[in-house]
Amino acid sequence: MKRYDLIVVGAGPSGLSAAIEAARCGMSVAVFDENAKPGGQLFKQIHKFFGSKEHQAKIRGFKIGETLLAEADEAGVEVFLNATVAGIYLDKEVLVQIGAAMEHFKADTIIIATGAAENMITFDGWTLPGVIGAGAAQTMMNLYGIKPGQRVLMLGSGNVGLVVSFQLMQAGCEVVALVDAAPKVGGYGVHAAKIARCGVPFYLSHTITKAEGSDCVSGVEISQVDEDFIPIPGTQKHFDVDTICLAVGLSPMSQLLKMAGCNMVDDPRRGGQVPQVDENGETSIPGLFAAGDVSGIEEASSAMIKGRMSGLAAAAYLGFLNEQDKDNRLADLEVALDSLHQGMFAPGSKGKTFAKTDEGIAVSQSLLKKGYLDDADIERFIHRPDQTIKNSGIHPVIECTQNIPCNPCQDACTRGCIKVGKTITALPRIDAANSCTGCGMCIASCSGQAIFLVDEDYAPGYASITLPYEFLPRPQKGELGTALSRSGQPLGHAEIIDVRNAKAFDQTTLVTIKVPVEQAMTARFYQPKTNAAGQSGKKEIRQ
Amino acid sequence: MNRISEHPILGETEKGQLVTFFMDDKMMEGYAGEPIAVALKAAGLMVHRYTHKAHEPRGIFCAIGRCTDCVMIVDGVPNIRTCITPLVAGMKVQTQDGVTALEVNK
Amino acid sequence: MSKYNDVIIIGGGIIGNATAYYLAKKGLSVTVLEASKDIGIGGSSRNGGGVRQSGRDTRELPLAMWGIKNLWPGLSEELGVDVEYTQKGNLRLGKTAAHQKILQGLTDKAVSCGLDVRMINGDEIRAINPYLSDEVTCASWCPTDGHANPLTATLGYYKKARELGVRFITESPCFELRKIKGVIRQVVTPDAIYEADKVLVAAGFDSRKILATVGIDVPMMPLKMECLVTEAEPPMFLQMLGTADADFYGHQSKHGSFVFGGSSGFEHLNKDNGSPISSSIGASCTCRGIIKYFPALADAKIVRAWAGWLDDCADHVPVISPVEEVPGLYIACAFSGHGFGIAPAVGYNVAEMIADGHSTIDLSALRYDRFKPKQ
Amino acid sequence: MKSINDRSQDIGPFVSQTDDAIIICRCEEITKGEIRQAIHDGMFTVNEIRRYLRAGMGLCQGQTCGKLVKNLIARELNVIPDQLDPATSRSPMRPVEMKVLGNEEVSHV
Repeated sequence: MKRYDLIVVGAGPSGLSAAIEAARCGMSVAVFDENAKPGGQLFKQIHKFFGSKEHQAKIRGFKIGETLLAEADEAGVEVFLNATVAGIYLDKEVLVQIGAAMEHFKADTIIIATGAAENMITFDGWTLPGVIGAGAAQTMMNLYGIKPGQRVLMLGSGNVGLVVSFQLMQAGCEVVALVDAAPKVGGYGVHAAKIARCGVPFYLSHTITKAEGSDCVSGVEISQVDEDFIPIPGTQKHFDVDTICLAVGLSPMSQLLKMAGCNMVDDPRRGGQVPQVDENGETSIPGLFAAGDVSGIEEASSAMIKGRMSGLAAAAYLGFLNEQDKDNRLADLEVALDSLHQGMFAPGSKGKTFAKTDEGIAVSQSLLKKGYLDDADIERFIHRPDQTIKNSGIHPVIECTQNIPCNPCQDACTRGCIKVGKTITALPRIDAANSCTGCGMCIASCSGQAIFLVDEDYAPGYASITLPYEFLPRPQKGELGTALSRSGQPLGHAEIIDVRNAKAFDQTTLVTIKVPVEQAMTARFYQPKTNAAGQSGKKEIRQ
Repeated sequence: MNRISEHPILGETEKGQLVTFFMDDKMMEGYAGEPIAVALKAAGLMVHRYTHKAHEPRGIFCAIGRCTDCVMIVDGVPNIRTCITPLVAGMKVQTQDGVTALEVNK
Repeated sequence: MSKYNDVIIIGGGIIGNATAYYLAKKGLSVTVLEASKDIGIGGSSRNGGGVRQSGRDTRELPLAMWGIKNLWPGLSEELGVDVEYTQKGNLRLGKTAAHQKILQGLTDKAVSCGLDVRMINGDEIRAINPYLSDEVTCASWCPTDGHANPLTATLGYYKKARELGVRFITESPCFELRKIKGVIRQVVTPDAIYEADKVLVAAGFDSRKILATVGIDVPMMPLKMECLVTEAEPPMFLQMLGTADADFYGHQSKHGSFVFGGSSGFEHLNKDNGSPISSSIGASCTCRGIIKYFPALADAKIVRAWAGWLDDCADHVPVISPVEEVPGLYIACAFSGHGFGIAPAVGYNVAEMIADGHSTIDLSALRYDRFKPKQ
Repeated sequence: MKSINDRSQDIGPFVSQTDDAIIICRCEEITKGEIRQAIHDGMFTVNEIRRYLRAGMGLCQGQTCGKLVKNLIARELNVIPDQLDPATSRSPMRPVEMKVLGNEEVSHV
């Protein structure tokens, strides 16, 4: 029987990372993935990643996927696609469906990296065509170039719900509302702000009570919920939609581990049924590892590090790596993982409420309730004691108000205007002593699209605002449109005075608008006359 | 109208050859190699099947081959997960009714 | 909460549940102790659902015939749960002269016990089941055989017994049986000691180690068997099927799915990790067996495969017996892979044995002390 | 921690709820009301619910409804969901045609 030193199940971020490390140690490695395309969720993640350089921050998920595939190829990893693992049996035997045959393989070590499956919630009509998982929406738009629908309601304000809402608009769909039963936004505030300024209304403490339609979705009814998440009669609101998108969390897809006989535990903090593992992902069965979401829901950056750790541990298990090298390399990875596991969204912070940031600033309640910062928040975060901000000449304004692990803005500014420091969850700080040249690298490097360049002295009575723009059609210089506030409200006319596309910006267009100077700190988005972001017409109808 | 002609980040989607296939005896077009469900979605078709017990409509739900809601009869074989089954020129796709084909002429 | 009962049953499988139900109907207080977390987790929920008389040993045939006549037809109504009993006959299929010989032997024995079973040829077989391949040349045909749903039958007895006041305690494995003053009295579990005048051991293969605590042995070994089930298919046929070669057995359920068991020839050698895990070869082998007989099922999709342990007796026939040397102790185990079809009859007759001291069907041929070495 | 091992424990009467008609198991079309009734019939585990009602036994093998069923049981029995085991994991992990499953190839070195 064909035997590999390592068989990896799942060619996502974690599985590929594991395979690469193991193969680089000299192991023969096969990766099986049931999908036609490798990369797992990476190829559906078209946003720029958070973290720092070592976590491949500011690089878009699908590009990280391309890099991983190239590295795997170079390291000699055999990746089998359309290869569905039917089961894992005794003696580390793996039965795989490849095309029209079932093939038996053996391995000396196995790493299960099957990822996660979407959770679902039920409501009247949830089985109607048009009710889909957020993952389904991502797959349709980002892998196959098809719109999931024209008018979409998103349920779930975690990072998946927020990111997919933005992606829906990028694909040309209209997002009519973002709904969550929780009383506050679950995901990163910067992700929420990105969609709020496009005009998407947030309905927190609301849930879907009915999907309407006979053969497919034609509308949706939401209701406010009480503290026990029970819908309150009389609070129903109706939206005409053709698609309802559910983003209500993920569960580890751990069935293979269970079948293989690993000790399993039910751990709500890790997302459900997960294997008992040591710090390198080794299960109760020696030589059988679990890496990535399958052993606890996190995000792709952590999954990649955990995959590398399991790959190295598997190499050490079979003597391809000596103990000292293993310890050294694992220690480095642990530091990298630790730096991601800090701040308000760290796995250990689940369920906690933060009143203040690490810097001692009261967090924005508006961001948590409506998805955008209000004027008082801006005052508090911009004019805070630890940063000096100019109000003349071009300078960055950073609207990053939560402690999340991310620091590319610091590296992006060659002038030293932006400081994050060693702890990457610290809020970026502006040092006005150094002069901004307006290069825009900070804007393009900010995965949360939370940096703007403002020049209050652009012209008498007018300010210029440079903002990140990732929609089509890209605005043209000289074009006239509408300036939108952080909540997506029209503020008045805006003229495009500059449009910059550079390779270094990586598909983020830097659009500079001219607005009356009093809007310098309120205008944060641009809406063309013939709208691209899919949100056209809606505001006119709604107001 | 459901196809994204150009995407701000991804540019143009790579597509296979434009082919024809049959959907309940109606001729349709799609790109070879894309999932059957994608070709149907592009044409605006939402209902893939009707359930056995309650005769309720179902369509795409997970789009990754897991939930089995999007199954249809493909070339005579029922319960084919259309979201992960590549489109081939000349394929015969039928709306599933329970575990058999829906009578479309009725 | 009283730990005393008239009867304690060790084992929450279909035998234990059915006996509990019939005892409760007679007004006895009963507690059922189940070792695992789930009711009916052993062979009761892992078998192919056959409700057959044909192919059985003559010692258990009367029980099978009585149950099919008296209990199965009304069981769904009695339990208030659809047990999907379908009495449309059993075909035991053969392809070769050797198969013909095996089938003929079984048929002759059953006929001598008064069962309506006969040999039929290829054309007759395909008149009954047109999906069978031309390779099938002979079969035994018993029109009064059939099949049922082992899951709902097992849980149906549980539900009904529970309604009648039977206590079921899960995660309560029996460590030890204890006699007090010469008679059976106590059942020791990790959490409690239960007391009763009478104890029935119906714990499948585990019965052997439980019985050993009072010095009783039933000569049986665990044997791992594998089954699989397909997606729902349009209705094709209603008979229960088996083969002379034992490549597979099974039926199409009311749901439309096909439930098949099969053998790879390695059952007695299979290893496990403490739970009955499927082997890497079992389901594939069964599929090949099925396709040879039913080419039309080649495209049917398998959605689930599982394995289970048989309590395979030295002579492949169950032990259903009082144990006079340990007064108050009763045994119903070692069903050797064909207990489901006779389970209602076993439950009914064992309940009589326990409550009344005698049963409708003479079970003396199934005694625990029947095993004799070579002379 | 409250035990579910005593199957005679009082879990209160079955009281119908307004959303009992909602489908929980999409494949086998099993409703919330049916599952709740089954719990009151004594089915206290995910495996028992599966076997009694076929919830989670359809084409997708409970991949969508597994967690929903578990939460329903937990709520009805007033225990925390983590206390309940999910259904047993079985091969094959995805539906596979008999002719494919039977077409074994032992890969050679």
